[in-house]
Amino acid sequence: MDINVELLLGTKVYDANGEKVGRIEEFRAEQDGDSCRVEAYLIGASAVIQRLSAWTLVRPIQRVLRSRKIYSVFEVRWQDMDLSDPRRPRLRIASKDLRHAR
Amino acid sequence: MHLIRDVLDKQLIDREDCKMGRASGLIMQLGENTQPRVTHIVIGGPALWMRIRPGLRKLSTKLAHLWGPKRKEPVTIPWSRVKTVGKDVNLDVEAKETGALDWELWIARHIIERIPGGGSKEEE
Amino acid sequence: MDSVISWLATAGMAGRAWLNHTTPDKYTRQTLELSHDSLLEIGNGLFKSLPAGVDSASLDSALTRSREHVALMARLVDQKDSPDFRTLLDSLSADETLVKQLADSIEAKEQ
Amino acid sequence: MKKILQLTLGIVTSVGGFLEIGSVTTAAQAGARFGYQLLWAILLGTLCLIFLIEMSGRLAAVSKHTIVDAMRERFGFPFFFFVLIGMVIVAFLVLVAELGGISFALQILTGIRFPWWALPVSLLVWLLMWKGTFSLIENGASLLGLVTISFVVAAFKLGPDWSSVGSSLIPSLPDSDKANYGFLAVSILGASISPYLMYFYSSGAIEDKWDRSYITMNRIIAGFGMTFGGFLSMAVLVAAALALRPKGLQVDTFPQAALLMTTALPRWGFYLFALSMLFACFGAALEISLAIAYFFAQGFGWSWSEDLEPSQDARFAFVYTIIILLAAVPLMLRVDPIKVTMLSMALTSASLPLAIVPFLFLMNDPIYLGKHRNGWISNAVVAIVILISFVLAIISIPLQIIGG
Repeated sequence: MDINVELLLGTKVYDANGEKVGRIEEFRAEQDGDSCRVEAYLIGASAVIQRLSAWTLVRPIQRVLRSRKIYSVFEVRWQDMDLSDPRRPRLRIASKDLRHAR
Repeated sequence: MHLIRDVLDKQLIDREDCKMGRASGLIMQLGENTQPRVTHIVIGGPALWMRIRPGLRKLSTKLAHLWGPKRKEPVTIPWSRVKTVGKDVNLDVEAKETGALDWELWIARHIIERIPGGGSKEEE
Repeated sequence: MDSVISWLATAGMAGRAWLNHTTPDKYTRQTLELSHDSLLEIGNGLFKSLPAGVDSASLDSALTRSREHVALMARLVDQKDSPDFRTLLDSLSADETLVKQLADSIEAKEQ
Repeated sequence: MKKILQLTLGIVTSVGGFLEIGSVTTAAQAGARFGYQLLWAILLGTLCLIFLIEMSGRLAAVSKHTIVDAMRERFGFPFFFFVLIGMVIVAFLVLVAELGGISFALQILTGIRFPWWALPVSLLVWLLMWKGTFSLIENGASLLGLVTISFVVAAFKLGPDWSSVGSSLIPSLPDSDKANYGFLAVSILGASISPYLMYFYSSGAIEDKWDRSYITMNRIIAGFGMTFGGFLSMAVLVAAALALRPKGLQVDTFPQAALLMTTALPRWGFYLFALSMLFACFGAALEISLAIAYFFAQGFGWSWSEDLEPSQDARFAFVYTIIILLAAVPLMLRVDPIKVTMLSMALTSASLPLAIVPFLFLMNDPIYLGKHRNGWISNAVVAIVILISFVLAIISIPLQIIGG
């Protein structure tokens, strides 16, 4: 089954028991010989900062505001993501055992 | 490598360092429970307008058929052709053969070369 | 009122510049005609919005007189006739001062 | 030696971009109506522009990507497309105003009305882009643009009172007619911080094949070039304040503005004004058409360069050909260039945030700029400019209606 990566961008992801986790904002992949394996999906607001490569801008502001909230990036391994219906991606695990990418 | 930040919308450069448009989309192949792989880079209009409003795909393909180079399916480059992913994405392809430059050649031949001083495509 | 004074000043300045031979004839004629048309257009609109008790009769006469002067000057440019042009220019500046006084009196009434 | 020639990029960007029908009309109107009081707006616009132009040049020199390349690559196609629509509409209106400026300059010189000049002028601008190279445009426009120094000569000859000129560099509110004052301030800022200048400058840095060694040169060019442009605008304002204001002459049409220097430089004033407008607007028309074509080409990844033959960058050449010919149409239909100018200045202010916000992200991007990222000073300036641009965006439309 073929999916358009750019259309997956920004779609909401729900975990195994239907809880909203966040939006897909980035895909981590590895070059493997002639092809490119998708390793993990990055979900959450600060994944956007990753995409804009704006950490050098955001980190000082974060230090000034001393806010912890920004750290909500989830790195979902490809095995835990069920993309059978690209419009409603679902996790195969509950959101609490997701580990933080940071 | 981050797909969106490092590949999507990046400038595509062919073997002879000539610009051939930007990556409008990426196609990911999903097996039953095999690891997903990015198989193709998509270039060209329809994929772009899809990202603004899905309904625009039909409209843009219809418009493209009214005039200009007749091309059915969008231009896709197999990922195996990707040489390096840096500030730009370098591809081991010949730009003209991939069809990415159809519009460029069509406008060059039908409009630009008709105007005096427009210069001419030496190869043709 | 400001735009009336502005167009009168435009006509005056264009006239003086033409007298010292620093501007082309066609430009001067076109600018004088433009000033005349604008004065006509603004003039009509002006009387509707005048506050009561203002001596509108003398304002109206001053405006029409200055418009005629500008029109005459525009025609004179083609005949390269400086002396008459100079007298018209002086009477135009007289109109200008009169209109300015009327404007000040209107402003005084408005406060 | 080559780097001194590069100084021309700064001068052309500023003379062509900064000093054009928008900045001259708004400065003349401000001077004629409020005397020196709006000088601060030109100063503020110039300072913001110096930083934004320096950053555009630095990004291009270090990363070999222009602002538009980076904007598409970082923010994705939908955001890019949104900015493209906004920017093309506003820049097109300014282009129409520039062609109007050139046609009007020819009208006051020859007496033939401006609609007749619209098409020949736009064909001449097109011909220069079609056949000319980037350095020809760059050096030609800046040399011709030097005639605009006559504004400075006129301002000095009218003998301004320097203490009040200095004191009006601090913002102050007039006692009467605040709406029009606000509208003129917004228009002056819109005329000076015009986005097409940044797109042209960063593309120019690539056309001139700048690299990291040009960073300090870039600062000098941005600083000197924009100050040169800002200084000229101030001269126009001062000249209007001294020559037109005492007579109560307000600049509502182009022929009125043409009288600006007739008293200060009796013999040549009128002709110098016409020539200054002719060359400054010509340089600006070139810059805007190229900026729009660069925007399309870089955004969609086509090949682009003024030094290539049109057939080698067909879509790039196609875009500027269509744009420049379309821009002549409104003038042929007798649309008044001054009205178009004022509208385009207000719309520039209204769409400013779209052009400035990306700067904050792009100039802090380690991948593009590495250690040449923004220091805290430049970031602070960008933050202030973003604040100003949002304020401008909010008040420009209502002010256009009330004060315009």
